[in-house]
Amino acid sequence: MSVTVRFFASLREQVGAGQLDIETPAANARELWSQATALPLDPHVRVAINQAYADVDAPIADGDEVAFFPPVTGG
Amino acid sequence: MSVTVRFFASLREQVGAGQLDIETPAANARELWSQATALPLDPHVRVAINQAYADVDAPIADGDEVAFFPPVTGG
Amino acid sequence: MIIELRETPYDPYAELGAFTRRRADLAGKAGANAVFVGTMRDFNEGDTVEGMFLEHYPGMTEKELERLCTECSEGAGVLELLVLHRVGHVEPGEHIVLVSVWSVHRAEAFRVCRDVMEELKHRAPFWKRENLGERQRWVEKNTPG
Amino acid sequence: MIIELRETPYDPYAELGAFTRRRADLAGKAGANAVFVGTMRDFNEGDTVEGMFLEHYPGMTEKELERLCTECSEGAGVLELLVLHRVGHVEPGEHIVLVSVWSVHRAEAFRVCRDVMEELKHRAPFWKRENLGERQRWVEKNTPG
Repeated sequence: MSVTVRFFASLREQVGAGQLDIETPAANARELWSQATALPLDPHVRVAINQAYADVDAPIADGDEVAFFPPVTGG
Repeated sequence: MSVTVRFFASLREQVGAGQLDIETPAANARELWSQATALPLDPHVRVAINQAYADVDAPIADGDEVAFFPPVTGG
Repeated sequence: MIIELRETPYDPYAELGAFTRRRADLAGKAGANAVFVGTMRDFNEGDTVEGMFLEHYPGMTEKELERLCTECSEGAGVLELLVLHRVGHVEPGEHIVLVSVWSVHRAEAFRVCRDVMEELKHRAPFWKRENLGERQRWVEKNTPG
Repeated sequence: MIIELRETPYDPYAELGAFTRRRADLAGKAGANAVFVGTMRDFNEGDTVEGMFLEHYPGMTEKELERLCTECSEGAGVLELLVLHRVGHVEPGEHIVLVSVWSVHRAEAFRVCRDVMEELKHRAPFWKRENLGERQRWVEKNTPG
């Protein structure tokens, strides 16, 4: 299946990419992370599937937009 | 001794006066109230001596300004 | 600390705008500004209210506002505190009270703004007489905070 | 409920003034308006900050703000809620966030304004990169509420 993977803020800089469109057999965001990056997955990293917060182990589906980002610091 | 007695809001209307300058032997605001008005002293009435909150039984002195008023409703 | 009684209508947002321009030195220092604006409603306790007279105790009201503002902001890292309060005749939709608190971080600004409003409601010598059209009514007590 | 991201500086008090004029119908109904304004400071964690880039997640940021505002105001008798948030390059003294909540009585306005700010700080996808002059730094976490 194909998914869009997005990285924000410091993660974008560490990964070296903001967006990847990839073919993947990954069942969840955790597997997707390992496939898309060479980095360990910090437990503080937050995951969103289709622009809503999701668990890193929640299943992903074809066409999903999966985002990884550090703790938020707005306001 | 002489004191200035002041009444505010609904108390002013009930007593029928906003300010009285009176000669009094009263030792405290409670005695002053009885001398200045014919009304019972409602326990919700608040007392200020020289523009600071005071207990109704706190002593008063010559020249004091003693105010009686109902619960406040500003803001 | 600025505390003022106003006898005529005021625009709280214009006041805040003017104040922040005058105190431009606060801009890069105060990360947080918490504000409360209390406005006269045209209804209260099930009745339509046509107007209101806000009585106060000249002299004591100002002193008590100063005392309570000082108490509420003591040790709280408040950079500036502004309180405006109407007195006299007030029409529905007109603004009664403005409390604005500036601090470095948000927790203090929120807490002090809230505390000042609660203390003001309980201690500041103001009394509302509502005009219900066919009759007048003294407001007996405040709504709970 | 109005939620907007702004790419250029705004005056929160002018925005509030304009909004209350547009929503004059609220004037006699909303007795209470609680406001929070967050402003960029020129110092953080002991360092002088020259500027900031506020990154966000276009699409999700707006949705998440809507979700959290809806949750915070549910059942609270909120009459209107306004949130503005800057994105992009921000200079010290410029305003980052404006939260404004109108309700009949003050307790709800205070609570919802505060809740929206806390939820926004914890959930809304924004990230601050500070420009310290000789280097850039991602802000790691927020100050406690």
